[in-house]
Amino acid sequence: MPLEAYLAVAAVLFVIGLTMVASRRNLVYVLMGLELILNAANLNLVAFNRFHPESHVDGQMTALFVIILAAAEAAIALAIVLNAYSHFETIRPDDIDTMKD
Amino acid sequence: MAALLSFILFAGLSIGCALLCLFHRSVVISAFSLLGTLLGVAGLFLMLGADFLAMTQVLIYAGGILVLILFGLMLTPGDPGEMQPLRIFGGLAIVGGGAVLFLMKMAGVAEWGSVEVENLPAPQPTVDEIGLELLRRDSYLLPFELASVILLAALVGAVFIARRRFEYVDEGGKA
Amino acid sequence: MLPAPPIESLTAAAAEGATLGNSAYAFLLAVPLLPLVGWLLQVFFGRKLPRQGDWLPTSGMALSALIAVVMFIRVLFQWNPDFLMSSAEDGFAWRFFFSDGSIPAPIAQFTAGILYDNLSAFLLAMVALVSFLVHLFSVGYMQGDSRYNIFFSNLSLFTFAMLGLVLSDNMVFFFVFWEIMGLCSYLLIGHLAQDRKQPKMSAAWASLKAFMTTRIGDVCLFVGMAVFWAKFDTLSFHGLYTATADHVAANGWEGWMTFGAIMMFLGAVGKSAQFPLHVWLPDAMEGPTPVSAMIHAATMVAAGVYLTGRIYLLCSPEAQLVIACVGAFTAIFAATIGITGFDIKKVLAYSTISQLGYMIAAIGVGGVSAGLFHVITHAIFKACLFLGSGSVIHGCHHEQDMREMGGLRKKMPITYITMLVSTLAISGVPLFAGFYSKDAILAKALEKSMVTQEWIWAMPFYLLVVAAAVTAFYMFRLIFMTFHGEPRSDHAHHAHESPWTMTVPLMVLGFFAVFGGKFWITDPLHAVSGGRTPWFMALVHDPDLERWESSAIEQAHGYGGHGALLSHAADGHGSGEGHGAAAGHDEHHDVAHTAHVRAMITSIIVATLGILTACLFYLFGVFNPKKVAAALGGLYRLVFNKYFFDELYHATVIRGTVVFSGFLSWVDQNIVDGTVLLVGRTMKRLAGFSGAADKYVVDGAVNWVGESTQAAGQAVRRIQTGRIQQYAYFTFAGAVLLAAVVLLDLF
Amino acid sequence: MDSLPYLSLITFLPLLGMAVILALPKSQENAIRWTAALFSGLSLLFATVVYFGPFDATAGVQLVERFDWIPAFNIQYFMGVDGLSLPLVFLSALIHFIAVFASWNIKKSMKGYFALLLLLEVGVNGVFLALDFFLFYVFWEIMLLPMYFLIGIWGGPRREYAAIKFFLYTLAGSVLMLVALVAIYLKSGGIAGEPTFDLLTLKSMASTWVQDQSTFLGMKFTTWIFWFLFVGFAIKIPVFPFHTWLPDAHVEAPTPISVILAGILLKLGAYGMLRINFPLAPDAFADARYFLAVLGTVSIVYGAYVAMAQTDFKRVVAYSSVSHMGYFLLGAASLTFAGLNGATFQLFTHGTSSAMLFLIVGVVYDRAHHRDLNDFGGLAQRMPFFLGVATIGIFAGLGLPGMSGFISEAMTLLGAYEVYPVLVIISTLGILMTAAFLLYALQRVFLGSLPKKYENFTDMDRREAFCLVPFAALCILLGIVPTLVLDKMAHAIQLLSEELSAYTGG
Repeated sequence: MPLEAYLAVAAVLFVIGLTMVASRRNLVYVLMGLELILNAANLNLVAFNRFHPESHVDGQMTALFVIILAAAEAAIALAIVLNAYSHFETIRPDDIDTMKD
Repeated sequence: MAALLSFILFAGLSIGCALLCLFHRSVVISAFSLLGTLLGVAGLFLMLGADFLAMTQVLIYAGGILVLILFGLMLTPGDPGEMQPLRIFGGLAIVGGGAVLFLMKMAGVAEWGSVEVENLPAPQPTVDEIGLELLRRDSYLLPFELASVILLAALVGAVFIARRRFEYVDEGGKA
Repeated sequence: MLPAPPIESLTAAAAEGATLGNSAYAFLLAVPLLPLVGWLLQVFFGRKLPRQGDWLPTSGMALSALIAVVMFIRVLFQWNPDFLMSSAEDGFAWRFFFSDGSIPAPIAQFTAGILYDNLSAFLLAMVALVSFLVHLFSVGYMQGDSRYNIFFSNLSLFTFAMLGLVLSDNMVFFFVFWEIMGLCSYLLIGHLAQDRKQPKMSAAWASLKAFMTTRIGDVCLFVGMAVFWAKFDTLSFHGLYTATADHVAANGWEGWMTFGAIMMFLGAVGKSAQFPLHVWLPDAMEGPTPVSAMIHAATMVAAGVYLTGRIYLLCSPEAQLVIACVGAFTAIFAATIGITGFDIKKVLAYSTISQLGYMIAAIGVGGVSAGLFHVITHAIFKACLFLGSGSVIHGCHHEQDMREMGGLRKKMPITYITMLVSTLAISGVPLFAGFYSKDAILAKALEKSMVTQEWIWAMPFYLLVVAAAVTAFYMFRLIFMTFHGEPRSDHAHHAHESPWTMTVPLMVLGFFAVFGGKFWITDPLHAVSGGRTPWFMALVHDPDLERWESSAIEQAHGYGGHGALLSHAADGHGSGEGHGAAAGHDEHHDVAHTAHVRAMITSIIVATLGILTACLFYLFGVFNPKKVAAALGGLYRLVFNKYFFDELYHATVIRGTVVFSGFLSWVDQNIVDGTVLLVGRTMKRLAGFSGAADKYVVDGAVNWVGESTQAAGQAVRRIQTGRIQQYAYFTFAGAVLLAAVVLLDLF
Repeated sequence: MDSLPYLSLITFLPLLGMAVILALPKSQENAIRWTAALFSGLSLLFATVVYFGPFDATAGVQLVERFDWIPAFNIQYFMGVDGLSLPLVFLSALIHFIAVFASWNIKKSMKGYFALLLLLEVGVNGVFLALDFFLFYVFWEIMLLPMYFLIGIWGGPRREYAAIKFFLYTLAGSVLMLVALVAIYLKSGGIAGEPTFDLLTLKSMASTWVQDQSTFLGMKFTTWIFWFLFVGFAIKIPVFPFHTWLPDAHVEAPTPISVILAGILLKLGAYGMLRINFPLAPDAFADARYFLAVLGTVSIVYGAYVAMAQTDFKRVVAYSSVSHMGYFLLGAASLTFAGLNGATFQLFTHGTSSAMLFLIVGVVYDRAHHRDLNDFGGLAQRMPFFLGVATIGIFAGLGLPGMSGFISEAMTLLGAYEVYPVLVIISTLGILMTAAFLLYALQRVFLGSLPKKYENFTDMDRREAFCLVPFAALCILLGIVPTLVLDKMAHAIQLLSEELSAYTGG
């Protein structure tokens, strides 16, 4: 399979993820969308790594760190979601618009 | 042929599950279809010779993050009218349109299918190398350590934020 | 009118000296155009004019008929069997589809023009004259109709179409006029269905039936056209004749030509109500009585015969056999139905079908001129019979059942005499009009069977002979039941003779029924045939197909004209054309003579037989018709119910269509759309989009339309919504923009 | 510029009209109506001027307006007209103009309605005139949205269902077209160095990329784009089995929208095939020809039979559209000069005749407020003038000789017979059935005895007559002088048929 095939899959995942972040009205979905975006990025990293043997495992290392950070992010973000729910009594991002004006 | 088939399988699994996740009304099913996506990506990692990463993906994402998300779901209320297909279609159109616009030029200059992964030298197991790299001083040692600090901080922070929640509830109850 | 480059030269014999000059085209064009103008005026201004404008189309028609008759007389005095005028040949042709002839596609070369030869000259005059009479008659008959002006406009359009059809030199225009005629026939039959006071639903069904049945034939005609078009790239009659001649000379008759010719013939089958598409004509009597009867007895149905005559040159022997058999079968088939009918108009309608079968069969066996001859004589005596029946119905206070009549002889003497004369004519009694034409047809059929020596070719002759006997029988049955015996009802008791407006036309027509035939065969000038052949048959003579095969080489070089192809005359005039042909001609002539004598004798015998039988049954009461009918049992019921054809068609074609369309509709709803809905439902379940989505979209749209009117000023402020998801979009947009700027040198 | 930018005027004058309407206050109902009439009328005026004036039938693409729009992607604003598009542009302008008058009695938020109507005209005219694929696509999408709202807001009781169905179907078509668009764009980059959307350039490149034997998942490049484009356009035509959105959309749409939908929107798919689908993938087209002809035949016969079984007058007419558009596919697939001309002319004639039929249904519906054929009868007694016009409409619809429908159907079938005799013979069943169900409908509506509840019906008023008469006149005029349209198309079609025939030899 050519490199572009993987990149295309990654691009599609990215688009779906970003759409999910932007248009689902539940903060948990926003989180899941973020995970999708990160996965898309990881896929790119690994794919480029594979097609450039001179880079050894640099791409994979980066992807590894991304996974680690994603784990941390997920933990914190879920805590924030729970907190936001208790504060606003909703998890619709639309309704949480205290940043307005 | 086997490569093509397995690629179609994994890519289809990840994209299909992602779409299901995007469109499904039920949060739980969305979360589980996210699992499908993650597994599909893990499969793609395998095809790209990143065996260690594939395992990490399965363990951390599927085993850890997904469970976290499920806990999050359990602790938040359901929201039946939340799903709005046209809003999603609109979002897809905007994001996809932007991406296509951008990729069009990029793809125009790319040389399609010039190198096939099957023609590259066969991949070696990467566990050893990754392990060595992580512990080499002039390489990834520092980031590795920093990551562990971040994980710790995240753990503490998460507990802290989640703990404060109960206090808030009390205050909110009064207000 | 755009000038066309001359199409390939027609035969010299036809072109030289045998025309009336180019000015004739203007007159010829005027013949159909006058009714058209009448129609237009009637459509747009009819209601506002005094007398609802009936005088407009009628006077236009008078002028048109006058021109047509004068032209016919001029043609007559040319005395040229090869007379032919083709406007395309003389440089007047209408590039119908594309005015740019430089496009190298056959359809771009298509031109439409006028074809005027002996055949069309004669038919043009006849149609124009009959149509004029119909117009005139309608002025009186339709008085007081709620849609008087519309009736006249329909009538004019019909006439225009029929006249245009006769003058067309190509299949496309022929077809166009053919179909317009179908439309007018539809409108005329259904005229009473649109009555403003008492709409008659049966007329609506009859008109629908007529239109659909003839349209089946029309569609076949179109396919036939397409068959020849696909091979020859031309649709003008002459182009087709030439191409067919060349093709036959080179390759002989081929299967597709038979197929095409039969398909074209099916058009005639529909229009001339031949078996198996005959079912519409009896029902068409739902139209306003005498008018629609005359159109459907004299003019429109003749178009089918005309078509068969025109395409005769394209017919392979197999196709001719089909034509002959269909015609002959129809003749006997419809005649038998006539035996059992009781409705006087229905009996006449079946008689019309039967007589049309004669004409078609005549053309099938090669007797084009005999068939057309029968068209005229039939038009005369059938018109007389229809008007007579109208008079009877009028006299009997709209009673149409013959069982309720009887004994009208003394109460309606004029009607009786004229109808009797016409009946004698239709039965083929010597010296009456029908005898000559029927005799000519039988002779031709017998001659064909003698020449070919094949049993199958003998069938048409025998069928026609039997049909002649049956015709004589049922026509006299009609006369005896109506006029003889004792009155069988109050209506018949109080019957009275009709007013002079109805009896005068009867007398005129009756006169022609006696002497008309004689007139058509007399050859006052002995100019054409040396007195041996009736002048009509000499002028409108039979084309000879066999010569195409026998003199193939000549065909390939230079033949092409209608006239040349037609130039075989029964008296042996064309014998200079080649040795083989000359020898064949003498022999042929002997056969023709023998056949003629035998056919005449046979015809007289069967006519007498038929009349005698009718006398035995209905005049002297030797046999009781009811007992005979009872004895025949099932057979009688079969015939009485018109062989159950209406029921058969209803059960198969109509029912089948309805069921099939219902089935397809079900498939459409449940399978085709069902699949789509299944996909949709899956998506719906997947995405859960329900009424809420619709509401969001629709209401959102309303809001959007409303808001967008005042949106501009607020746009900037709106960006700052505080909604993080919108911020996500902005971020993404910014990223795309940035990437575009940096990577692509967009700005 | 030595002459007026006719094409931009035709396309964007309605947009200007839309702006004016939006600026008008809601209460000025008459002003809104007349503004819509004025601007669509101006568009029609310019279309007429172009039709009879500067257009030269023997020249190719002309009245070109061309400048860079988005240079980075080599996207141009490229408008031009040739024999293929000219009659359709005229038809589009005419139908929209008439539709404004047919919409005169719209009450529900009429400002939005007329604005959307004019926006729709922008999209439709633009699609016909655009010669840049990207521009084409943009106009194509512009057209979808107003249509969706016009059905979804101003439609009948099940409007949401119909609108969503319409939207999803056409969206699917658009997505397929988009994929093909991108693929072609990229492919052209591989040939010319810089990728392009210019349809004329792409057309000339077609001969290069048909040489490309490389396959993707077992099919050649041209085969892929052919089928993607074909399905995209076939949904719009609509061809069996993609037709099921049509009856629902028609039944629910208000009369003027049905008129536009049947009169011109269905032609977009057909036009797209002739302009983009076939020329850009000529070899795949040559391979698929027989299949297309079969699809056309199935559409003809199937549409006619299904129409026969309907009892809703509008559904009958809607399915007759499916049947009539089948002729286009059959004629186009035959690739003969007569067949192609007939097919293209069929677009025009069906535009006029179906528009008429829908207006007729509308006139009946406005009075009776239902469309159940079995519940009518005897209207002839109250509406004689309407009966006359309806008779013309119905006979035009069934292709009576002397009317334009006959010319196109006859040419299509004559042309197709040379190539596919059996299919033509089968499709004549469709002719018969069309006559049957249209006349049967006529009979059920107009003839027979008049029910009590319809006694107060009035004949057509002036406005309705004004909507119907132009179409009736066109039907008859073009039946007698078809050269008025055929001459304009002849050279473009000749060129097209030569280009396409080059690939059918093997």
